Formats: sequence, C-alpha cells, structure tokens
Amino acid sequence: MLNASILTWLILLPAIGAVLVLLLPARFARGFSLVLTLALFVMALHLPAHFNYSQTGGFQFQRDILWITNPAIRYHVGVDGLSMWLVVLVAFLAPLGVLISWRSVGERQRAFYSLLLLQQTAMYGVFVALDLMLYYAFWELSIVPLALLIGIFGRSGSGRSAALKFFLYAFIPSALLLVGMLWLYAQTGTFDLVLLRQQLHGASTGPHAAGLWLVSLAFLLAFAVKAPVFPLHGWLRDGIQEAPPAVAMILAGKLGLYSLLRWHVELFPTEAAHVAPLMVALAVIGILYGALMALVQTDVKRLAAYATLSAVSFIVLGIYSFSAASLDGAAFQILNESISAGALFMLLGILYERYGTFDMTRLGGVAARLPQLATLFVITTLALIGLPSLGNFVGEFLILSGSFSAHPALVAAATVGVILSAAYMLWMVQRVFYGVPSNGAALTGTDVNWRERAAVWPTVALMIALGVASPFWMRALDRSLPQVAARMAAVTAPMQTASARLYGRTASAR
Amino acid sequence: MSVPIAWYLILSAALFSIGVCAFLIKRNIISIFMSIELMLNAVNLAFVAFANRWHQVNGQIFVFFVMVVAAAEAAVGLAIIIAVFRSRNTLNVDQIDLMKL
Amino acid sequence: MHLALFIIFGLLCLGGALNLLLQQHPINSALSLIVVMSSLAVLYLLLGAEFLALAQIIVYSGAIMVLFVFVIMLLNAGLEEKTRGSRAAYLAGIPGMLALFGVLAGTFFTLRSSFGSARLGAYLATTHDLAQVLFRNLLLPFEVTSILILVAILGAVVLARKEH
Amino acid sequence: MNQFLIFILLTLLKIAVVTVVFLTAVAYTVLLERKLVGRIQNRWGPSRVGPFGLMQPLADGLKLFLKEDLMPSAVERPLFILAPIIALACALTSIAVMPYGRDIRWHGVDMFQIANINVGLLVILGVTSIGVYGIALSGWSSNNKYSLLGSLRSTAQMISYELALGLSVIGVVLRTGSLNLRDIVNLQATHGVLSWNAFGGVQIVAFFIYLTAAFAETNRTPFDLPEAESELTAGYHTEYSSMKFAMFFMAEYANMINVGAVATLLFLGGWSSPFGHLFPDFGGPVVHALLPVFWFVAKVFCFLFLYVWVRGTLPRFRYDQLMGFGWKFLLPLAIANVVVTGLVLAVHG
Amino acid sequence: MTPSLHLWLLPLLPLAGFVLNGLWGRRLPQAMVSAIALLFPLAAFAQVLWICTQVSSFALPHVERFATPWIAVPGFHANFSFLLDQLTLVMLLVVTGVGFLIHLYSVGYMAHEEGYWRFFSYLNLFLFFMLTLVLAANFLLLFVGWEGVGLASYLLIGFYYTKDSAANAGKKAFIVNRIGDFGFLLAMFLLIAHFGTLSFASVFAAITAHPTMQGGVLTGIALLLVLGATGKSAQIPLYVWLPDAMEGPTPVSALIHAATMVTAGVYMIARTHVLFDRSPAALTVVATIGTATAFFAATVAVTQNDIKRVLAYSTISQLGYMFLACGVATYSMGVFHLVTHAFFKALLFLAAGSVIHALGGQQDMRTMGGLRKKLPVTFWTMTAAVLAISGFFPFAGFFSKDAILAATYMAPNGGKIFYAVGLFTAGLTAYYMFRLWYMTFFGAPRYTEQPHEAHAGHGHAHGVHESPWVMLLPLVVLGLLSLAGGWIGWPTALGGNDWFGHFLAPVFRDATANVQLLHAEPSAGLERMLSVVSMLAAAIGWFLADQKYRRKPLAPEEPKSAFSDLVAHKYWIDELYGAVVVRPLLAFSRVALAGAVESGIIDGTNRAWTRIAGAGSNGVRRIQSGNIRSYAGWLAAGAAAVLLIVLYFAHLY
Repeated sequence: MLNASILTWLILLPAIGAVLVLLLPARFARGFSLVLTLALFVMALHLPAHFNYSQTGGFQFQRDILWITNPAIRYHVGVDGLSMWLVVLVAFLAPLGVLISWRSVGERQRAFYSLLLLQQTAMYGVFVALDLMLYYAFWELSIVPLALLIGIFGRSGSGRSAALKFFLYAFIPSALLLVGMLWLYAQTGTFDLVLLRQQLHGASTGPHAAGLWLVSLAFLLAFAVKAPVFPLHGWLRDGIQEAPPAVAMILAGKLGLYSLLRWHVELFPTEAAHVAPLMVALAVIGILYGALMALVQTDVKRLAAYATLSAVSFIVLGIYSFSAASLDGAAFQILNESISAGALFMLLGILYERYGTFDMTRLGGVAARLPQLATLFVITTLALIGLPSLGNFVGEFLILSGSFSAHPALVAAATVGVILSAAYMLWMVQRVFYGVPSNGAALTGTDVNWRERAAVWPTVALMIALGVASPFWMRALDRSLPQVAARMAAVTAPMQTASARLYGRTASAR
Repeated sequence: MSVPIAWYLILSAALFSIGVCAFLIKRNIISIFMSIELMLNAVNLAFVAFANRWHQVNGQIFVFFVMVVAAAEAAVGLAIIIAVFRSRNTLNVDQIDLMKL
Repeated sequence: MHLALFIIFGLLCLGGALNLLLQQHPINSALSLIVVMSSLAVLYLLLGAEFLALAQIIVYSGAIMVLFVFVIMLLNAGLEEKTRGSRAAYLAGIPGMLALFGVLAGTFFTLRSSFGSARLGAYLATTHDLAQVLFRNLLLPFEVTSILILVAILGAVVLARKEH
Repeated sequence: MNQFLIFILLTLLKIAVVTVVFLTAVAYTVLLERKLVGRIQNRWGPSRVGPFGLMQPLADGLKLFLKEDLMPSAVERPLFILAPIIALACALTSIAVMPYGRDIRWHGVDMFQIANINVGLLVILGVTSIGVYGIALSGWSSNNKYSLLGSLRSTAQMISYELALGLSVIGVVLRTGSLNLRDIVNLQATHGVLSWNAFGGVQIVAFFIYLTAAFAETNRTPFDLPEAESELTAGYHTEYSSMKFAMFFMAEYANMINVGAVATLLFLGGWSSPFGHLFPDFGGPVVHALLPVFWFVAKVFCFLFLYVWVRGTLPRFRYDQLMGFGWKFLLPLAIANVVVTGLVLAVHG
Repeated sequence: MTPSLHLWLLPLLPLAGFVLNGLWGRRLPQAMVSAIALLFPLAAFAQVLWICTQVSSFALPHVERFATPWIAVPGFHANFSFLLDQLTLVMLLVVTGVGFLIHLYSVGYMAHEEGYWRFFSYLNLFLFFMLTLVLAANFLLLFVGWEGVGLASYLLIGFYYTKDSAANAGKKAFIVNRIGDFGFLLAMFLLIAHFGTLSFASVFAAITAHPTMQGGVLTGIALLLVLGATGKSAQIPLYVWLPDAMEGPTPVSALIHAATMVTAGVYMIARTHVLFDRSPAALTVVATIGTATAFFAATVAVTQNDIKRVLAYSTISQLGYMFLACGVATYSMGVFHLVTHAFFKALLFLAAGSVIHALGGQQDMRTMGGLRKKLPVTFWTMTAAVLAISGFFPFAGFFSKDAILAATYMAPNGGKIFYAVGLFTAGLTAYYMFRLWYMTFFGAPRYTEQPHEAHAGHGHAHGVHESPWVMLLPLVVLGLLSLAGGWIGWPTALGGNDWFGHFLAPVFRDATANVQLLHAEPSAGLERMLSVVSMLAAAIGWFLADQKYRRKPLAPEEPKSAFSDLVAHKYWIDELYGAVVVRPLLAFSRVALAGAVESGIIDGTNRAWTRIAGAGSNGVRRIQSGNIRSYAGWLAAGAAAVLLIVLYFAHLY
C-alpha cells in the first residue's frame, strides 16, 4: 500500500513543510525542519527496504496517473536502482543541512528553512519524475530556491550577483530544454519516459533526425550547465563561494549528472554516442582544469568549487564511456561525491563559523586548536582524493577502469587528476590546519560540538561504508545501468565498425 | 433577399480597422478605451455571423463572454482612468507616462 | 427587406465608427459608439440572435457606454489636445487601417462563396438554445467568468475609492 | 402580398391608436397627480379649465407648445436638442411590446399587442436603459453645473437601481421560463389573484424591489434627487423650456405609465381578471375582447395612484442614503430572491 | 578442504588497536594506550608465528576470501581475498616482528610526546594497511594497502604538524607516492582491459597459459608497475620524498621508511614477477633504476651531516640493491636483502634515535662525537648494524648483498656494468656508514650538555644518558638479528645450504622456468671470489673513512669542488623538480588557466553575455517608453504580424 504512495509523500511533505515553516514562529523553524527531514529520511529508507532487487530494468514504486489530458501530461513517478539511492541520498543530506545551518543562519530563519524544504521537494521530484513535463517542472523548481538561498543568505555582498549568475546559467538552457521537450511531444505525442524511449528508438535515422539532434543537444546543454561540465562552469565558483554550507552541499553534481544519464543518454542513445567523444574530452579537460585551478586558489571555498568541477567531470567521463563498469561507477560516484563533498562543505561551514574567513593566507594551525575538526577534515579530504577503502576510490576506479579500454589516452590523462587532487587537497589541509597558528590571537574558537559531530560523523561513516561494502549499493544500481550499457553498446557497435573501416584497423585489440 | 455572410464579415473588418486606427490616433484615454470596445464589437459581429453560418449557438455564447469581459474591463479600466485622472489631472495619454523608467 | 435593413444599419454602423474616429470630443465619440452598438444589435437580430441583440443593447449601450458617458461627464473631459506623437500616430494609423481593412476584406471577399449567405428567419437561436449550451456545456467557463466580473467589481471599487 | 399589406396597415393602425391613447393618458396622469396631490395637501388642484379642470392638460400643452423656444448660448446644440428626444422616444417605445388584452387575432394580426417578441421583457429593459442617455446628455449639454450635477445624480441612480430592477424580474422569468410577456401573463391568468406572481407566485419580495427600483428609475419621490428644486434648482431640466421641457415632462409621466404597465404584466396578472376563471364569460365577443383591456388599465391606474400617493406622503432621501439603499439593501435582497426562487423551483421543478 | 588460518584476523588486529586508540585514546591513560598499542601487534605477531607452525600442513599458496565481494560490477569484480605463500610469510614475519619491536621501542621514545595516543593509533593503522598489502590476493587489495601505508606514512611524517617542514614533508611524500600510484592505477586499468580481472592467480594463470605472450602490453603493465614501485620504494626518479620523510619521529623512519613500507615496491615486483619475466625490457629498466639509485643515493649519503638523512639515503641506496636483484630476475635475493635490510636498517634508525634521544633531539653529526662511552649498548648494537650494512662477513648484510652482486655479475643483460657500479657502491656504503660511526661515537665530544628545548618533550634530558630498557631491548634483539639474520641464506658456495632461497623457490619457480635470460649457474669458486672482492671493497671504504674521520674527527671543511657541491646539494634534484615540474605547473595554472582561460574565456563569456543581455535589454527597454500610444502601436504591429502569418504564411507550420 505504501509502496505506491511513498514517492508522492516524499515529494509532498517537504512542500507542505515549507509552507508550515512559514506559518510557525521563527524559533521553531529549525527544530521543525530537523524533525521533518529526519522523518523523511526514515520514510526514504522504506525504498531500499522494499526495493525488489531481483527485478531487472523498469521502475518500481510507480504511480502513473493522467494529470492533464491535452497535452498528455502524466503524474508518473517511480524509481530504479539509481534514482532510489539518489532519493535516499537527498533524504540523508537534508537533516545534515539543517543541523549545519543551526547557528550560521541567524536572520530570516523561516525563509531559509522553507526554501531548503522546497528545494527538497524539487530534488525528490527530479529524481522520481518519469514524465518529461513533470520532470521539467521540478527541474525548474530546483533552480529557484537555490538561487534565492544563494542570493539572500550569501556569504558576502556578492551573493546576489552569484545567485543571478547561477540563475541565468541554469535558466537560459532550461528554456532550450523546454523547447526541445515540446518538439519531442509534437513528434511523439507523449511526455512519458518509457514511451518516449520506445518511440525514439530508431528515430535517429528517421525523417526527424536533424531535429532530434538539436533537441538532444538542448537537453545536453541544460544538464551540462547544471552538472557542470567544463566550459559551462562559469557559475560554479561564485555560486559555491557564496552559498551557505547547506546549499553548497546540493548545488552542483547530482541533479545535472542524474539528468544527463536519465534524460540524455537513455533518451537519445545514438546522439549521445555521437557526442560522447566530445563529452569525454571535456570531462578530462574538466578534471585537469579543475584540479589545476584548485591548485592555485587561496580561498578554501573556491578551491572546493574547482575540486567539485574536477570530481563532477570524473562522473561525466564515466557516464559517457558507456561501459557497464563506468556507468555503475559513475552512478556510485554520484553518491560518494555528494556525501564527501557534502562533508567538506559542512566542515568549511564550521570553519567559517569559527573564523569568519575562507582565506588560506589568514588561516593556519587550526589543527592545534581544533583537533577534532582537523581529524574530520583530513578524513573527508582523504575520501575526496580517492583513498582506497573510502567510497570515492571505488567510484573513481570503476569509472576509470571502465572507460580505459574505450579511451586509453584520455583516461590516462584523467588519472593525472588523481595526483593533482592529492596535491591541492593536502596543500589546503596543510595551509589551513598545520603549522603554527598564524595570527594566534584571532584563531580561537571551540572544537566541533555535538550538533556538528552529529552532522559530520554520519557522512564519515558512510564514506567508509561505501568504500568497503560497495556491492550493497551496487546491487540496486546493477538492476538498471548494465542495460543502458548494453543498449549503448548496441548503438555504438555499428559506429565503431564504421570508424574502424574508415581508419583501416580492426575493432578488437586482442 | 439574402445577404452574404461575407458582407457581414467585411463590415466587421471595417469596424475593426477603424477601431485599430482610433486606438492608434486617439489621444484621450477614454477614447482609446472606446476604440477597444469598438474592436470587440467588430469581432462580436463576426462571431454572430459565423454562428449564423454554421447554425451553432457557440458563436453567440462566445459573444456573451466577450461582453462580460468587456464589462469587467470597462469597470476596472474606468476606475483606473479615474484614479489616474485624480493623480495626474489629465486624460491625455501622451502625458500619462509614469511607467517610463 | 433583409438587404435593406442590412444596408441601412450597416451604413449606420460604419458612419458611427467613422464619427468615433473623427470626433475630437470624447462624448461625441461615445455617442457614435452607442449608435454603432445599437445598430449592431439590429444586425444581430437580422442574423437570428435576438437574445444577443437585446443583451447587446442592455449590456453595451445601456451599461458599459453609460459608464463611459458617466465617466466622461464626471471627469469633464474636453477636446483632445494635439501633441508631438500625434503626427506619427496619424502616419502609422490611417494607412495601417486601410491596409488592415484591405487585407481582411480581400480575404473575406475571395472566400465569400464558402461563407454562404444569411436569410431572414432562416436561423433563430432561441433563449432556450443559448441556455442549454451556456449552462450545460460551458458551465465552468461561465462560473469562471462570473468570478472574473466579481473580481473586476472589487478592483474597480478599490481603484476608484478616494484615499482617506 | 395581400397578407403583408394587411399586416402593415393593421400594425400602423395599432400604433396610431396606442400612441394617441398613451399620450392622452400621459396628459391626464399629470392632471391626476395635480388633483390628487392637491387633495392630499387639502386643496383643490386645477379646477378652472373645463369641468373639474379636465381641460387643464390641453391648456398646459398649448402653453408649452406656444412658448418661446429658448436656446441658451453656451449649450452643445445638437446634444441639447437630442437629449429630450431620446428621453421621450425611449419612453414611448416600451409600450410597443406590451400586451394590453387577450390574444385576439383579426386577419391573423394580434390586435391587443403591437409586437409580440420572444424577448419582450428584454426589449423593455433595453429601451429603459437607453433612456438614461436622455438625462445624461441633457445635463452635460446644458453646460450648467446644476444640470450636470442633476444628471450625474440621476445617471448614477438609474444605473444603480437598474441592477436591482433587472434582478427582481428574474424571479418571474424563472417561474415562467420565458421572456415573452404574453407567456408571463398567461401563466398568471388561470386563478386570478391567486396565481399572480406577486401573490400566488410568491414573488412579493421581487414585487417590492421592483416597485422601489421603479420609483427610482423614474426619478419620482422619494428618489427625485436629480431635480430636487431646493438643491439643484431643477436638475437637468434647468436650461430647458417650452417643447423640449415638455418632452422631458412627458417622458417622465410616460415612464410612470410604462413602469406601471410592466409591473402589472409581471406581477399582477396583466390583462387577466383578478378573479380568473371564477366567472364564466359574459357578454358577447366585444366584452370578451375589451374586458381584459379594462382590467389592464385599472391595474395600471392603481399604480399611478400609488405613485402620486407616495409623492404626496414620503420625504426625499439623502443622496448617500439613496445609494446605500440601492446597493446595500435592494441589490442583495434581489440576489437572495433569485437564489431562493431558483432553489424552490429546482426542488419543486 | 584445509582449515582456515584466519588470515582476515591478521590485519584486523592492528586495526582494532587503531580504532580503540584513535577514538578514545585521548581520554585513556598513557599506560592503557601503550598496552593497546603493543598488544594488538603482538597478537598479530603471535598469529604469524602460529601460522608458521601450521604452514607445513597447508598447501601453499593458500587463498582465503570473504564471502561478500568488495566490488562487483558486470565485467569486473574484486574480492576481499588474502593470499598466503612463502613470500607472504616472510613479509609477515618481517612486518609483524620488526613492527612489534619498533612499537616497543616507541613506547620509550615517544613517552613524553604530546599526542602519544595519536602516534600509536597511526602506527597500528600502518600495520593494518601493511598487512593488507602483504596479504592481498589481487592487485586492487594490494593497492588498498599500498595507498593506505602511504596515508599512514603521511600522517606519521606530519606527526609534528605544527612544524611546517614536517607537514610539508608528509604532503610531499603523499603526492610523490601518488605519482607512482598513477602508474599503478594505469597498470590495473591495462590488466582489466586485457585480462578482465585483477586477481593475481587469474592474471598469472592467463599469462602462463600463453607461453608466447611476451613484451608488448606486458612490458607496458610492468613498466607502469615499476613507476608505482619507484614511488613507494623511493627509487629514481621518485625518491625525493624519502629524505624529507625523516621529519617524522625516528621510530617511524625505522619502521616505515626503512624496514617495511619502502620495501613494498620490491615486494610488489617480486609478487608480480610473472609479468616481469615476460618482459626483459622492463627487467632491464628495473635493474638500471636500481643500480643508478643505489649509486646515486650512496654518493649523496657521503655528504650528509644529518644522521637520519645519511640513513635515509642509505635506505634508498639499499633499496636500489633490491631493485637490482629483481632486475636481474633473482627475486629471492631481493627479498632476502629486504629481510636483512629490515633488521639492520631498523636497528640503525633505532640506534640513531637512541642517540638523538640522548642528545635531546640533536641530529647533526657534527655536534656529536665521543658517545661510545656514554651510550655503550647503543654503540655496540650500532656497530653490528654498520658491519652488517657494509657487508662484512658473517653479518647479515654480507650474505644478501653478496648474493645480489654475484647474481648481477652472472646476469646476461649488461650485468657486468651493474656489478661494477654495485661493487663501487658497496665500497661507498662502507665509507659513509663508517663515517657516521666515527663521527658519532669517536673523537672528542662536540655536544653541549644542556637541556634542549628544540625537541618538544625532551626538556627533562639532563645530561647524555643511555636510553631506557624498552628502547634498548629492541636494539639488542635487532643487533642479534643483524649479526645472525643472514645465516638463513648462507650460500652453498660458502658451505651453507641457502635455506632461504630454497624456501622461496616455489614462489619464483615460474621465473626460472620461463625467463628468457637464463642465468649461467655461477660456479662455487667464482662466487667465493666475488665475495672476497666485495669484502675488499667494503674494507677499502672502511679504511678511507677511518683515514678521514677517526684521524681527523673534527672534520674540517671539505674542499670545495663542483662535484662535491653537486653532491652536497643532492644533485639539485629537488630544485630541478621544482623548476621543471612544480613551478611551471603552478605558473601554467595561474597564468594560462586562471589568467587566460578562467578570467578570460569563462568569465569573459559571462561578461560578454552580460553585455549582450544588457544591450538587448536596453534596446527592449526603449520600447517600454511608458507612452501608452507607443504600446498601442506595438500591439497593433504584433497583431498585424500574427494576422499576416496566419493568412499568408500558414504553410510554415
């Protein structure tokens, strides 16, 4: 019984909560949000508990109701292995976001928590929507609260311009996305993901091939900006720099990456296969570029922003390599990246609460004062640089090893990113935490308190759990992603033989 | 003697064109408003003519809706005009350009 | 009979409309418009829309235009003044009007055979017919429109009320 | 062709007869008012011209007709002339759709109604609403502040009360299911008083609303603010004289008769006997034809009497009271009446 | 069905120690911390010993694996599986045995340090990862240990994190190791691409199943693995981190940067010898790297004055020997040297630590001297170690180093050159070791007897004194091992039975079977002669050191020459890397990326869009004149456009 409605509840409750928060007295806002998000997390755990791990392909916990007759927009929600974990992830990060904002958000608490909850709704919606129009609604909804949160609760005066940048970057391609969607609808008469996939099957050689190409590019652009992929990351630096920690945790990555996978690769296999070399190249450039930029930053938050670019690019590489391992790895890495980057942003938030700066030249020797914070920070850092036995390593390894046979040289270049990530991360740790406290008097402050520990330790535990027990998560991912890989293989096989003929070499190296 | 529907339509077109023209060249805001009403009426005529042509009452029903909207519009519009007149003391549209940034 | 009535009231309509355009004083324009509307009511009658014709008179001539006249009187509107933008408006408006009329009339004229013709008494939409459609098929739009007009009333009251 | 000619001739005959009778009635309504008001104020009223002053209307008419037609220099001439014409024309038009006797046909033409129109009631309402322009334009074209104020007041008053008036008749229309006046009367004809809309049709509230609104529509006391002599000298009449004034004057009394006739038709069974079919027909076909006309005239006369009576009895409203009464009392009441009637009809269907 | 050896317990024991101390150590009393820290490695050592007793009843190699896989995706999966064979057993003994001794030593050495609990939790963590590394039955798990020990190394080098140089050194170690790991990772990708698995057994089985498979991809994989090994084992070109790693506490240097972790590269090459056997080119590269590193590091060691840095370069040099052994496909010799080196180098570090401890943190040999009497135990154990490393009979180093040199001499691929360099290096080794020996223990005391505040926590050290017994006990044990540890590999040519070689033979059996570069079996006489020659080289080194440093212990300013300058500055390698790699990279990032691309293209695009949008809005704004009639005009124009489209361009849609 609950199976059919659980997703609807997950979408609805935060929205209702968002309204209630506005009605409550301000002093109850954060407590209410915490209780609500925790409850939602418990509810979200229903999904993995009742997920049918033996069902290959298809969606579960589905709900499919006709919403609007003409145009045929359906309220169609459901999850597969990938989106299920993403939903759980969102639910997991939400209470942490509330906890970490406990003190740092002083004014306009109601607005903050209301927007945060609204953003929850949007994210759940994006991950579970199986109708393109429904998806688009949530996609757009996810942009607005984020922009507002950055703009209103931004760190400094430039929060508004950062918000504007983010908004425009996210919004303008979304307009193209909408046009593309409507074109698709005009051609197929449906917005439903499953039906669209069937109808578009083989359409790439049909009479509307050119239009399909343009539409796929519109989709790609919208998602690539949100991910972000290399040259489209113009909003990322300022956005992350200004965003409060609870927002920075959810700003980049999963929404765009998930959408790339679900609404670009799955929907337009042929076009995705054609554009894949470009995406892989951009991903590798992004990895190296982000890493090198991170290397020369003096602002910790900016460094984290470029590190995010680098990490996201890894996942893009995995997605567009189309092998089962790389897709699994990419999906898995979305979880890892969200958790570890989330932890990083929380810790940076804690740091900022203490010292009011992100400038590494003004920080230093923090470990001597706040050893626990340093410990947590180092663990998070290690996860981010892909230390084996922590989650990110598994993801990165699967991505790289899965992509290797398709693009050996590029993957080798991408692997350099692993070296660089260690360089900039450890350099940051050293400059912030090690050494003698630089301006001793200023660097006071208390070590992490219980609330902050409650926020960060679960992520640390998860990093380890993801790192040593990946099959637990992979079990669900494996129900859907290898099929994508198989379909992509079927699509790319003729292309490869064609190019092999072109270059006069055999497809098989062995 | 029967009258071709096209004549009604041409009459409607003529009224509409005159309405557009009045809409453009009138300077008194109330006159402009009236030219809008004229255009609405022209369209109504076309609706009624079509209703006759197809023997469908829906065309006439639509005229009702237009009338209701026109009434609402007149009520609000004239109220606005009164409010504007109170503050600007003129009805000349060229002098009512508060919306300019 | 039909043709004669059509010509008489059609010309009345056109004359009223042109008078509306040419008159400098809004009250004259308003009266011209009343003539147009009343003539239109007759045309409606010719087209077999008797309820609509009376509604036209009551709503347009009797209510809306009274409101206009009332406001014109209330605000004591005078002659229109010439301003800088007038010339441009004339230059754009009159040729535009002629072009628009040419285009529309030409289109209708070329398509005239497909429109057929109307005979007096050939078609009569009774009140009962109208009611059937309006309150059965189009009940929801009807109700929505009623809300619209309610809102309009409230808006008018709020807008026109003097600030205390 | 022959048939058409007969139709045209008979219709012209009807128009001529009705117009003459109507105008005469208007003239004598003035006399009636003066006489009655005189009695109410304990004086005689006009009594010198003719026996009991019965020729007084003729003398009045002659006077106004022969008076110099003053044309003030500041007025908007066309409109100034147009206004009384509109007023009178509209007042005289309404009678065209009213049935004043049984549906008795001669050569296929209904002799007791000039035009039987499906939406007759609407025609009356529409013509009445057009009549507003007469007053509005007269005030504006006079270029006189008293005139303008009077006509503004009058216009506002008429627009306001027109709503209540229109809504009050909806109950009747709901009962009948038709806008045809003959249908409306026929429904009330069966059981006399008991089946009249005002009583048996339980439209007594609507009747009251109609009555009140009709007083206001005709600018009669206690709603005669537009021409309140003590405040506005004479309202929109101020600049008018001679024939033009006479036209307004006639229009006002014609409207009184119109309103009375409509009330009779809608609420009091029109030309039908108050006893219904209680008494079988007596007399010949002439009596059969003319008795309903008598009933009709008698009922209208009662109304005119009431008008005068009220004028002689009630004081004038204050303007804000007038508006408040119209919008805040009559209109909601009318709406409530419509709702209740609708519900009752829906239940008893 | 063989009973389980509970190999999983082995790494988990130190992990338990790490978790206990890491989470609650701050609040525990010091004794408790020590107990935890010692007990778990001891238990692990005991288990290894128990395994040794059981091993005869098992078929080796013995694989144990967890039921649940670690990574399982379609087309690839990796298990938590542990492999036990002779090589592993040797490594286990070294790691747990020497590891435990050094733990014991640390209890004394670190007794007064702040963050005592932290130190021991890190040490236990290191043991955990090192045991994982050694036990791993596939490349991926090996890589876990590989990176893990790097982490532990990073943490321990940076133990004094308030010291910038320490933090820097830790970071450098990690990053340089990462460069090596880059190779390792790529090697794994290649393995997956070509074999679809990372399990040692499967990969090696696949290779042996194709006798003709040689070179090509295998060389590529092997060379990438070598890159990894050079990082971890501090070989050219990635050795630069090891000298800096001496910033860590001395027991760390002994355990990680001498005895165990740095030998992981050698272990890895030995473990994956099947790959190397099939690619002579890779072997040659290994041998070349090893020889070059051995020589090069020895020359640098000669000029260093910091006692720990001398030992660090010496370690690099000795690791070079091990590489050389692997490079000539005598993996067992490499492992043998690994074992003996673990004994004497750990001893050297611990003894040096004892000296430093005694001097209150002083590490510069020029301020030592004459400590022979003050620190007798330290002196004698140190002497054993010096003799061992110099390769004097019958000390441990003699057997292993001699075996390597002999094998090199016999190797067909340019062995003579390697031998010659190796021999010269042996002489150099003796020279710099005795230089250290003389400078530290002989001559007049040059130290000042006062409490030194420089070394935090040693303020109590009033006067130079011998270390407490917890520190001396490991010294003695290791001294004995340095003396006798090599006897297990007593070569047949010198009347022994080379027990060690035979013990390891099953592991490397394939090597001798498949390798293309078959060694000519050295004759006993030749081998004896080579031993004498290498002894001679060592003796010459001793003699020169004696001449220079015992006679003139004050060690006057050495004559400046271009070469000595070069050597003294460690061949400017750090500076070279800085100038060639690091600084250009940073400059490139700053100028080309941050300057040109980010603020030029990316932000420029932003600005351009802003400007376009601004200009567009400005244009549109003009339309919003506020004049109602102009609005009316636009409205009419729009309506006209719609009308036109509907009437005349209907075919467009």
